[in-house]
Amino acid sequence: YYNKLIFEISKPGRVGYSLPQSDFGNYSLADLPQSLRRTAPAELPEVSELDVVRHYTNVSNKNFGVETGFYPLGSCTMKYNPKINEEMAALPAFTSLHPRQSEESVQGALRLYYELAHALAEISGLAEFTLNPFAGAHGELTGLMLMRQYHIKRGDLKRTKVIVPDSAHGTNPASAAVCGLEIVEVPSTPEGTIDVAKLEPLLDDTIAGIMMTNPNTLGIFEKEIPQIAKLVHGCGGLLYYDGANLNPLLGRCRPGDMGFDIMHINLHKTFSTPHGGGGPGSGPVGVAAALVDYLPRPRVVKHGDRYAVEGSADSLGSVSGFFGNFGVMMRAYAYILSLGKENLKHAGELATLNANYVKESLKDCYYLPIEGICKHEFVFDGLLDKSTGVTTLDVAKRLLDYGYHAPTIYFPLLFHQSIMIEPTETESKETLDEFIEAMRTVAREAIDDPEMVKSAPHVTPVRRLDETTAAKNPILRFKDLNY
Amino acid sequence: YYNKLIFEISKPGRVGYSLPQSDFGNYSLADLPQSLRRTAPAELPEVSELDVVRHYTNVSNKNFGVETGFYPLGSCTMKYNPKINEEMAALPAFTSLHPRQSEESVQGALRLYYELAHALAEISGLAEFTLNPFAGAHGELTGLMLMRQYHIKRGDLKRTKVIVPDSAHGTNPASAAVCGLEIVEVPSTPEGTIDVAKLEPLLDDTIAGIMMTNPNTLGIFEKEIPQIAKLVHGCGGLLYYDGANLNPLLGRCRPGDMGFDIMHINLHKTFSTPHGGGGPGSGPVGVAAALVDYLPRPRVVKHGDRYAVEGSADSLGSVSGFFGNFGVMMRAYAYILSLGKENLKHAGELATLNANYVKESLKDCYYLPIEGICKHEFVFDGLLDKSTGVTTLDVAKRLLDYGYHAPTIYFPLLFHQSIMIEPTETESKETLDEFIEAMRTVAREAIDDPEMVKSAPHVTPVRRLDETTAAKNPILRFKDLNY
Amino acid sequence: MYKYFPHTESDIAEMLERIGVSSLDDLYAEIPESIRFDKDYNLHQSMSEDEVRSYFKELGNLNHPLISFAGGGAYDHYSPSVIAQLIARSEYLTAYTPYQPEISQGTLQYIFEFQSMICELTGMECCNASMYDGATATAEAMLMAIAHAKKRNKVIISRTVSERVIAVVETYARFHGVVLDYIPEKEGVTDKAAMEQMLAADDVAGVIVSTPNRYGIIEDFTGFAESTHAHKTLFIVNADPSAMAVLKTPGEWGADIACGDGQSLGMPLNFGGPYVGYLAATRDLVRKLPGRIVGATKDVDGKRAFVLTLQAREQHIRRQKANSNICSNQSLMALYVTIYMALMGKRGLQEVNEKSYAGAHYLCDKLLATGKFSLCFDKPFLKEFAVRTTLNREKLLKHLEEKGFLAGIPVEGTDDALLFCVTEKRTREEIDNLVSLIEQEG
Amino acid sequence: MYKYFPHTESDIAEMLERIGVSSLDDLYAEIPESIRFDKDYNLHQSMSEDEVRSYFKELGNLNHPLISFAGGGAYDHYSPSVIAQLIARSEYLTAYTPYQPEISQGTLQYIFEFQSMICELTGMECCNASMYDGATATAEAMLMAIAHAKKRNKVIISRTVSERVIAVVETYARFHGVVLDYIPEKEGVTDKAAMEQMLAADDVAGVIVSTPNRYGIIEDFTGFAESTHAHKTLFIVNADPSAMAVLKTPGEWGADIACGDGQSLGMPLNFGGPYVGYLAATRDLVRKLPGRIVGATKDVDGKRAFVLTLQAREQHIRRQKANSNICSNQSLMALYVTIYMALMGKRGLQEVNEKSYAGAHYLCDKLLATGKFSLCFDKPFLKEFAVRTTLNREKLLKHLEEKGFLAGIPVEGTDDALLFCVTEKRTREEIDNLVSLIEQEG
Repeated sequence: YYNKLIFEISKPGRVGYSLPQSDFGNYSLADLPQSLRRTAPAELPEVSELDVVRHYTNVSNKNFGVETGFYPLGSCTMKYNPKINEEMAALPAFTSLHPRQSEESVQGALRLYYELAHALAEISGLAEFTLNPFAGAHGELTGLMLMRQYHIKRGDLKRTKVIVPDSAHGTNPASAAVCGLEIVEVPSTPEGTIDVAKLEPLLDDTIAGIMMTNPNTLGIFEKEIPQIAKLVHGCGGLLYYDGANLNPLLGRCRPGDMGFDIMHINLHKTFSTPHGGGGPGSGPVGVAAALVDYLPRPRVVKHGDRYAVEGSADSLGSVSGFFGNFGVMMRAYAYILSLGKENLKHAGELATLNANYVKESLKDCYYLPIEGICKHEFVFDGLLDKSTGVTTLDVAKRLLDYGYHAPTIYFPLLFHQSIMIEPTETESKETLDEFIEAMRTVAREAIDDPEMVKSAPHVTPVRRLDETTAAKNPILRFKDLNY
Repeated sequence: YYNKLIFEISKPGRVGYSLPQSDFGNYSLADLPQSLRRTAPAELPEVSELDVVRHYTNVSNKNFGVETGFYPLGSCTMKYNPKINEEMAALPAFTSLHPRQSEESVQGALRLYYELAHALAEISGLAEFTLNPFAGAHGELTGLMLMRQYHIKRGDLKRTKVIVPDSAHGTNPASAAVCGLEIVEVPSTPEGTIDVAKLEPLLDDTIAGIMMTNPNTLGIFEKEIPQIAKLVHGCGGLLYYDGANLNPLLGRCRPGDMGFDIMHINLHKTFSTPHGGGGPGSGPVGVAAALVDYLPRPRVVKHGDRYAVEGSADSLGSVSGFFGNFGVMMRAYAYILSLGKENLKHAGELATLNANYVKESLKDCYYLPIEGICKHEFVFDGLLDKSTGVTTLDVAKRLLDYGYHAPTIYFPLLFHQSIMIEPTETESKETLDEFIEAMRTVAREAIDDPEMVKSAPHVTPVRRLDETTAAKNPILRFKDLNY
Repeated sequence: MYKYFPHTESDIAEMLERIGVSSLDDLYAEIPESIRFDKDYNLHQSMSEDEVRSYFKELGNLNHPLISFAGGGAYDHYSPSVIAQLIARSEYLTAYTPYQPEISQGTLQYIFEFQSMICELTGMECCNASMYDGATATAEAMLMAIAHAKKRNKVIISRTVSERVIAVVETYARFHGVVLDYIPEKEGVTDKAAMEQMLAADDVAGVIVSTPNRYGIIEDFTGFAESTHAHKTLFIVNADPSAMAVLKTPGEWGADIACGDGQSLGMPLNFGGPYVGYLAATRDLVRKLPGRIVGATKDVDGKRAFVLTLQAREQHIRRQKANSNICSNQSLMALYVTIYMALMGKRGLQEVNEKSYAGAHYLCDKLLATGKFSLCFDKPFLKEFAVRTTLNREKLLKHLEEKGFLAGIPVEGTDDALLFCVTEKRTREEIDNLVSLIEQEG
Repeated sequence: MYKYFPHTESDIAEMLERIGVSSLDDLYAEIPESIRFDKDYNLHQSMSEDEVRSYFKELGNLNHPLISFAGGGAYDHYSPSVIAQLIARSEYLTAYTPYQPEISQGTLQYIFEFQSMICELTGMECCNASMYDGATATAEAMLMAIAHAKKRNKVIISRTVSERVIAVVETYARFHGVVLDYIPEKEGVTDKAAMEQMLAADDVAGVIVSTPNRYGIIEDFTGFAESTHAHKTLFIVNADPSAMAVLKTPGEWGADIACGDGQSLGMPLNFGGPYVGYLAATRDLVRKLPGRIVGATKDVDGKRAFVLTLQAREQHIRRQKANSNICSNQSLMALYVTIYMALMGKRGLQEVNEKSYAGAHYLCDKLLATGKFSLCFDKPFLKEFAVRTTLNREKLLKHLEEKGFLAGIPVEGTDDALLFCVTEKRTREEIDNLVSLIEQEG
């Protein structure tokens, strides 16, 4: 087990780089005033190239990726990240472009941006997209800014509240708060969907809009959505669609058609770009026609057969230094071109098939609080047998021993022992069957040998961590490690 | 531990590819006569793209490469394989070239071939190189063909014997045999070098030449080489240099200057191209001026500033379908350009430094049969303490538990318990110190707990294998596996 | 079936049977008919891999990569070959956020190394796991100041900060209800006296400046920390991390927060992204830092290990009470720059700056020598500098573009100034060619 | 110190001290002065990574990649993106030959899969771990026949085998003392009657033929196995493995040995290499196979595992008594084609051939329709075919090259015949463009 930090293999005098000889004569940094220069050099590592390569190879082996094994992480859509996307994103004809080159010299890049935006618009049933937001949460923030900008530009300044279901992702309320909106929670029915009866009284002229996911975080399709849309629009609010759960609806149902005015899409979920250990993602935001002028700058538009960069006067402003995570867009567009209209639809329905198959295969061991057909994911509320003392955390940790990533746990907050499973469409029946068997084994172990489950994992690179001390006395850099 | 074969995850109907729709009308393979078509389809796997990616990722994790850890494999020069070489070898401007394009359209590729050949000539002190041979052994064969062609073209047809030291690599005698030469072994002195006194009587007009490595497989420089060259040349024979051990001499001593007429180089050793689990390598062969006309076809030559493909009438013929392993040449040339004349020399001397350092640090635990300064490698004859019953095989297997690749064992054949260690120049003192410590630990364990060492390895993906049954009842394909 | 979907027909049939429905359509039965999408998307049909390659090649041919003498937030530094190949390892590339630390030590460890190195470069005491880019990192720094101040909702930012950064900070400020004011510039640098006047009302939560600034000038922040701290105001410095290997760091200037874009640490230009933002602070602000933070700890066997820590700050716990909504960041790009910093190391990053400095000053002198350029400000600079030209700027840029050069970028708000940048990648030959093309002009 | 050498000055000093010498020069003290090299190499000085990139780019710009309608041993088939990325994993790329099976199961397993798939494609019973290329594999097949026959030293080879393969077989034969005779061709295929006459003397160790042959013709080997076996002669078929997904296999034709080049299994053209040879045989010839062979076995815990087996055949054991000197082979390329065969699978490789067949016949008909071409032989073909042209061949090739096409390759020994090849990568548009350029010609 490799457990060194790069600093711990450093030695003065080693180098891992080569730079060209320069021949610019007598110019020297030493001519800069001493008062503007740092006094001591930064203590970066001094290592050879092989040191670096071996280090980050060995460090990588302590990680688990989609290509290592099954990753049934609910609400994260850990589907296969196709290799052709990586190949396309590495093309020098794109990677070498400076973001401030002239429009004339980046027509290919602008066209790609434009075409991807329009493909997303078609898939969503909305009028237009910006691809600038960097991630899902950033898309949410941008989307809420659009919502506010819409009301502000209409002079409708009272609308400072946004309705969020109690089952929402944590980013929803956080994004609303960053955007200066007050959160109003709407409770769920026992079936896990928005309680329309309780929504109605909340709707007045202070409501900027509602943020929803559909299917929601329980994987349940909110079938009252036409009525909700009517009610919210009726009170002058807008509907925001959190696209984190878009995958199962591909080819079946479009947010725009459901009545949503604004949405974001996580390219790193539905459109197969890699999660990269926590980014870079990409969170394009789409809007209905009435909001197009408020989209952030820069905007890529088409005049005849030329592409141009613009920004309307009514734009909400900029949310990114340049065009967003362009490299991620290249991957997502390669994916859309690869699947084409016919396979996009299959992706959605097979993701739904996989989720329901796992759900039905395990509901005799794990407690399924909400019955019925789910979409891309579903939630168990812990083990069916509550007598063992084995928690959802224990189940999750024990699954690591069996070579699986754990499902999402303790979310949504509606249940105490949530286990949220999303298999995605790229997993085979055999993989699901093996996972089902592992889940069943853990359920049996919880009865037969609860202590063993509670002390899991046993065969991972490290075992359970002391998170309390880590938070109490945070050691956040090498310099602060004491031996 | 992942232990499936790709066939075992196959299921009828799955696919892992996409091909374009074709639109050529009614042409159909079914129009071929049935008698020319296979009757049943080949039972290749049917798997999805993710299946394939996950499978070969998991399978890779059962392997150990230079980037996993230290690889002190004697006579194999397992140095770091620089990443820039891989980047250069992947350039589409080269990888997309058909080998039968016109000279005019491949001037860059021909120039690279030509320049690399001439750099190798400069490094070796020889007149010219062919890069066509695919590997070291193939280079040997080509070199011996050159030797024979030389004598044949001079009408000197009696020369059918080649002298090989008893310490030589197995490929030396095997190559000679394939080339139709009879092998005459010359014994080593107790100091491990060629016994010149015993060489002299062997030299007569039936001798085509001698094959040598220098430093030899014990890592010892054959300092009598000027005299040997004089003797062999004196009898009308040629000297062949096996370049497997060239690395330590870089910048210090050139085979051509030592008197060698022919040599091969392993680009996958001295010039840092990856071994790839057993290839592709590349075995360029260089010759002194008198042999240039005998080089194999095709030859790349330069006229003015244009590069052309030729083959002389006296050429020995072809040894390859096209130009050899061109992709490997690209890597080697990137390496030579990167190091430049100044660093090539450092590579050799630091490789020598590393070998001597390990040797001196372990000779109190392992039996060093030949004292003195070695070059890139050296040989122990097992543990110093012979009483434990722990063999060289056991030591090697135990090292695997400590995260090292084993040294080369039971070669050279001069000793019964050979342990041949070649650290290469890309390893740091810290890595060597840790390895030395592990070797010392194993020596202690051999005394304290010999059974544990004899049953090693204990923590590898698999443990010792039943090689006897494998050879007695060979199962060589999936179809023959019985469950 | 398609290559990304492993379902055979018999698989589907068996799975439907277990679910107890008879078709895939049945899985969508609850969707009201009025909102079902029963057409085909108006999109291209499935392209095979080679068709995708051809299409991207066609698009690529519409781009014109140029030899870059432009900076302005995106720098053409040397990218070591090692990095792209290491970050492509699927264990890094295809992993999720390290919420299961037992099988995510790879990600957690490199983030810890990233935090450590960014602290070294910036002279700060703690740092988070990365931000989207330098502009949003600066906006988040502003939000930190607001959250820290509690009762103040004003932040002031120097006009010498890059206009790209200001644009994003403005957006965040407007929607978050932050009053954003501007410290005027004076001879190309922040007007310190004006800043002090603005601080006097004791209502400013934070001051934002940058170095090098939008003109490439290395600003002198002597006394800035004292002035801001005297008014209980946070001092925020947006700093190019590459340049921090040689310039006085935010830490040395007494900053409370440092932020900026890591693109200068060897990342490809990539038409503007993905890059990586960083956000670092003094130790006492650690609980105000947004986003993920990795800390060292031990496992139950006593093995050193790393974990996401201080999560109580984050959106998934605090929801609307979080200081930030950041969730996904630019983790893989943090790995990119971590490997870059490891390779370049203590000496290499200094050398990058030395060579960039020499090249930039060489170009600057040659441009001045043509007689067609004059410095906008006579202030110390590193790799970027602003000059006014007597030539027609737009015509010049277009002409040089046709010759394969990106000859700087127009300085916003002027019609005759250009911001040039020279990194260690630019050779003397390239510079001489550029200058002689300019000499031939008008 | 240089980036590939981790030695600091203090390291070197400490290491020299332990060795007991005082300088690096001392490590070379035993080399006689007369043969020491004390100059600098006449080579370029060290180039930085970016300089290496620039130099390779400069060389690359001197090449002209063409749309390939050429085969002749190197086929422009579709290469799935997955493969290059998987074989770049350093666990595969930087490993040595799997001599330590406990930590080499990765290599050993894929070789086992390679052997299995090649057996499937060729209809043979065993196969080795790979050969250098198709030409040397054929030469080794000849050596196998000689070793097997013991007292015969003649092999006969059909004139319809590719001239590139024959050239290599000739070289090996000459130096190994094998008498190599040629079976004449008749109407583009092997003259069976002539072969039978040559076999009559009972002195032939092996017969070598190929399919598709040098003209792209699918030869009919009905009766060949019976004829050769009647004379205790081995029947050796050089076969394109890609085509074997649809054509009658060496196994079905009754071959004792199959050999050929795996390049057609999706490998990049790469200016001729690295490719990968294969060599497969009937079970009773397994101990005559040269090179490495992997077999299944178990470890001491009973786990299934793989190991190099039958090593008693090999050069490192048998030395001069080995049948072959092969040591390094093309292992990583064997992995390449193994992954290719897994991805394409049972159905995909058939589809490749169906599409290639359709494209080739479409092109052929269009060429014939121009009136400027006629078929050399009216025989069945798959993706390659030879036509005579009334145009000036060399001028035509040059003209089409300028337009970006590699329009086939000249058939050796003719001055008017061209061998065209169409793979599934060629689109109808490309073919139509080629033909219309040809139509405009002379």
